[in-house]
Amino acid sequence: MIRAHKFDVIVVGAGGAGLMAARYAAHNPNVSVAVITKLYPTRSHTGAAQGGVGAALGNVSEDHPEWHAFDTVKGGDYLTDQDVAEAFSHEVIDAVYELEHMGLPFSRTPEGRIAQRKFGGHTREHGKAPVERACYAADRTGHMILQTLFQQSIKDRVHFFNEFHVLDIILDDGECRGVVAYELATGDLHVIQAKATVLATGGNGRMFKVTSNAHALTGDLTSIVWRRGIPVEDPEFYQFHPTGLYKLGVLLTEGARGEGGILRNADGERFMERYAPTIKDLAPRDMVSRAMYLEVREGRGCGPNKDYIHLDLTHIDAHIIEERLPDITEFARIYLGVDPIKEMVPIQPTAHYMMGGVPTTIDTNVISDGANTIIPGLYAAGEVACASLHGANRLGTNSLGDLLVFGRRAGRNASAYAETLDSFPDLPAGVLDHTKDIIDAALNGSHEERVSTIRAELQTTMMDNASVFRTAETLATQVEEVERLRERYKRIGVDDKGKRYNTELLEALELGFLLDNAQQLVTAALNRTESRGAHSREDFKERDDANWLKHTLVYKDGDGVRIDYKPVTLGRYEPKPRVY
Amino acid sequence: MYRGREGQWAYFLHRITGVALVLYLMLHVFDISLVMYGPDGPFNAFLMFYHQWPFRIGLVLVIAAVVYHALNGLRIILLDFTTWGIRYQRVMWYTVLGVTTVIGVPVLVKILPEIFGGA
Amino acid sequence: MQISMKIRRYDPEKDARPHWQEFNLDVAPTERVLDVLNQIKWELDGSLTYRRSCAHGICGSDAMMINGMNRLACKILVKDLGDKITVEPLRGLPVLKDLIVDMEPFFDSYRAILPYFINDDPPPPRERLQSVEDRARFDDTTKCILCAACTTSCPVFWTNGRYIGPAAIVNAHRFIFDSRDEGSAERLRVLNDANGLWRCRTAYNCTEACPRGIPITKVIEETKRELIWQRM
Amino acid sequence: MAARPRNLQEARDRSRNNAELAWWVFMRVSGLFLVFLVFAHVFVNNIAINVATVDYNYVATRLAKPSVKVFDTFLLGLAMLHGVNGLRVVIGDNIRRPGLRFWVQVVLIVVSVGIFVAGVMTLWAFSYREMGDAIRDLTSGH
Ligand SMILES: Cc1cc2nc3c(=O)[nH]c(=O)nc-3n(C[C@H](O)[C@H](O)[C@H](O)COP(=O)(O)OP(=O)(O)OC[C@H]3O[C@@H](n4cnc5c(N)ncnc54)[C@H](O)[C@@H]3O)c2cc1C
Ligand code: HEM
Ligand code: SF4
Ligand code: F3S
Ligand code: FES
Repeated sequence: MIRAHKFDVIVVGAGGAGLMAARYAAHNPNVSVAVITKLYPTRSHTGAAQGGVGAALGNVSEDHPEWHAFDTVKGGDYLTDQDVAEAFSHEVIDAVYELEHMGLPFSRTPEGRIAQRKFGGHTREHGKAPVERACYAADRTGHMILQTLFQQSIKDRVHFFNEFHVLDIILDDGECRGVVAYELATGDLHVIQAKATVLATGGNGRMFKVTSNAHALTGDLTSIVWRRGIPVEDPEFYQFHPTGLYKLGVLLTEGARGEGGILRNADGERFMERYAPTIKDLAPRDMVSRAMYLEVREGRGCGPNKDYIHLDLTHIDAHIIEERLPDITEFARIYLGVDPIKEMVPIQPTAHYMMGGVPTTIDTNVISDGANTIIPGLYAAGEVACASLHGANRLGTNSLGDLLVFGRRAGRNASAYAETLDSFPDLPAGVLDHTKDIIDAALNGSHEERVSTIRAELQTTMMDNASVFRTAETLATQVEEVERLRERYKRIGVDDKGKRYNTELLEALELGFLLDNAQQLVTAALNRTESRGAHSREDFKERDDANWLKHTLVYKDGDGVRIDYKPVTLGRYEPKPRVY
Repeated sequence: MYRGREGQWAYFLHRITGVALVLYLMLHVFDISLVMYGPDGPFNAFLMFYHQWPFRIGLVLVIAAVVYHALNGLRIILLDFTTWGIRYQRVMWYTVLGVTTVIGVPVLVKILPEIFGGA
Repeated sequence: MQISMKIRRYDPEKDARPHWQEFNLDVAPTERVLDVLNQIKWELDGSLTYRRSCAHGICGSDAMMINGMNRLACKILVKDLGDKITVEPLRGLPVLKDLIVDMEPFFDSYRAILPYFINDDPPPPRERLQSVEDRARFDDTTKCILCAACTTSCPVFWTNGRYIGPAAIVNAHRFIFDSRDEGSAERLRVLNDANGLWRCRTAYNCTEACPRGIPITKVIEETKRELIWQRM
Repeated sequence: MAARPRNLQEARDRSRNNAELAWWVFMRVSGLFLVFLVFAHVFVNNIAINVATVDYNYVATRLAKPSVKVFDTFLLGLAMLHGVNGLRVVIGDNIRRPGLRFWVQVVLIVVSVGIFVAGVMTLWAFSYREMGDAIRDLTSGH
């Protein structure tokens, strides 16, 4: 069955970015707003974020938005668009206060103000020493943000389409007219027409084997808009978080190091002293992950296979651990049977965050080329978007800030734009064709290949060839591997042919999206012959500002890809070598 | 069956005994009220009927139910009106069972011979 | 390790009524039940249906009854269960397919207690102040992930689906005891309903089921006392 | 399923009175009293004596004492209120069909009132025979 709906503004995704956008759009009483999400809103992965949201409130020690902007630019290895970083570092302060006014239960300082702690790469006076900038609520900051925003959406009576999976976006005349969604409960297709559409669908970490990301984070929209001709920006910059639980990838927040945790190799040595003498264990994630890889590679890994590193919290007061890091303590206890108060926790880098994504302007308008050509009616915010705040490497706590600041902008701008249109433009013919095709291909495919097998091979090979360290050789291998897997994907099928909650069908479609994401990532990574931020080429170890101080734009071109570039917006911070 | 723990069983038992007690109470008041027909009314006939041993065993169960229900009722009151009750709810339930037995045994010792020895 | 997993299956498109299906598999003892379900879905029977997302106990998707108790499939390991595992959908909510239940009644109760911050005074330019102690007062109840394990473990809820349920009370407590919030009178009024707070019979299953370790029964009792003091 | 309130106004309209709260408190207070009343009653009538010896005379003699009258009236009243309210809740929990639930509760209340009245009459030495006579007198017009 096919059903149609009309809303002035629709928001795809109900994580932090989506809920914030919906809230701001709904502030305008003249527009109708709906949120479409493939998970119940409170299941979104924003709820997994632990450490905090970075804002220069200065509650614990002196701090300024300018310092924050500098740290963001430097952390992003100067690929960050500096206008974005400056606007962000000022606006995020207000956004954090706004959350508090919505009732978010931040932890408190003895004076009753929002508590703040240290986090990787956040410093005072342009790199002198770590500064307490991460506003936190125990180690559940993301959970609190998600809950608080969901609570507000109940108060605002936002209309939700829960467990609706967006499978296509409707573009006509270079403008966005809405989306096509599949209703899990019934198998019905819905054409949801909108004057303005906000994308806020989060990341794509599930293309890697060891990841902190949820099963649902399959990069659906970075693939869907790409299939419709919109490029993806900087996909080669993918962040590996240093402290994932060994083998599982479940994240232990950087806050653990912010509270004094130390990384140790098999010899018990605090090896980060060698790699980042000033801020040691609190260096940015890309550097720490690389350092850990090198330690393992040089035979100083822990355990029987010498393949992991230890996170040492044992010297910290037990009640500080229980009070400020209760959740991660529990993760270690449950999943590894290790008690962080008494023992060191086995960890390894885990695939964590996509710096790139759907390219947008500073005002969250999605753009279709390097000349910043806006696609009217289409906005993006959160992890799926790339306004290039994070550049080549995101600083911890900047993503939650990103959701708030750009979620607000997206909601506000989308509703303002929707208000300017008097009526809903007509839909183009055949809006459902692509969706029906991909569903049909999965349902009635030859079933010679299993979705799970292809996915597992993708995840393993991506981990081996395109993770923390890369070379032309591994990347070329992986380009071919992804090519092969895409071929095999054409012969998949599913057991479940039913209409009700056919999660097998959707997993199959998600794998299709994931394969697109992998293709974007590996081709862009092979193309970029330098090392910058999270993109670390062993055959091109140096940053090359002369040739590569520019954003990658990856377009779909038939079955292959086409690469183009976009300049980086520079500002008051001159690119400098990045030492900590 | 849901694998609940002490609290669940305490609740089930409290409810079952409670219901059993009201039903018994109603029956009891009804048959006592038959005294209003006077000495040669139906009262004695009813009583003789109830003096058969299965009913008397039943009566013993009713007494047990009263004791359990009363003691567990006190446990519930402690949970509800003290701040520490919650911490000891399990211990208190075992105490309730224990005291019910402690009261029950002498009662049985007294009553059982009456049932099977006497009438 | 060799295990047998018995799953209660139901697909209303095909089955007249629910039935049990048994799978024998080889798994590592440190695997999560969710991993085992995934293994079945991915390798043996793609039509097995359940919700999941985060896989580490923070999103609340995969609460289900495992070996007779409500838990998150991603937060319980095979080695803690033994080699015989039974998996059923949550009780007291309509089953839509296999392990998926209709969560709407649950969220209705949640919405009923006005689960959002209420304070109509204009906010200060910076944060509202709150002491560390005042913040600690409701810390427990901020942890809820709305997984429904508690409500569907409550024997009162099984028989009386109108009971508002422990999860809603937990979330009411979250605001009632927040020193900054001013909506508690309204919330207590909702809880004072015939199917509200007073239906709780301190059965304790909720506390034992909560994957976030929230001392739910304690929280409910605190709320009862608060309601009595406010009303009398 | 009874609709739950979904917004402030609906919530305000709900639970206008404290009936449920009052019953809840009553259950606990009456429970406390009942502990003494019931235990004493059970001890005196079931444990201290052999139940098999109970007959019309035993009951009639006992009920003739004013102290027993007062004591048992309290016991009867509290136990009935406590028990019947308990049963009302149990019915509310276990009968799902609203119509049926309502009628079962009505029957419960009618029956309990009847039994309570019968109990009070017994305690305060009414006699069915005398009552019958009185009614006959009335209808025959003296
Ligand atoms: C374990 C972990 C810890 C983290 N800790 C921190 C931290 O301490 N500080 C920090 O700043 N950042 C942190 N991050 C990063 C940050 O949490 C995420 O980047 C951010 O939450 C992403 O939010 P989002 O709103 O963009 O998307 P998400 O919260 O991931 O939400 C995505 C939404 O999109 C919906 N969706 C997806 N695809 C579709 C589709 N096809 N159709 C319909 N709906 C769809 C989903 O249902 C969901 O509602 C952490 C990340 C992880 C994984
Ligand atoms: C002897 C002392 C008694 C005490 C201390 C006591 C205490 C209690 C308490 C506290 C409750 C409320 C339970 C709850 O809300 O969880 C209760 C319920 C109940 N009681 Fe009693 N009670 C006693 C005697 C009786 C008697 C004599 C009867 C029978 C007439 C009775 C019948 C019931 C019933 C039917 C319930 C409802 C059970 C439920 O809702 O689960 N009780 N009692
Ligand atoms: S209180 Fe606990 S069990 Fe209940 S919904 Fe919240 S997290 Fe789940
Ligand atoms: S299980 Fe139910 S009865 Fe109360 S203590 Fe928990 S809500
Ligand atoms: S999958 Fe998120 S709680 Fe289990």
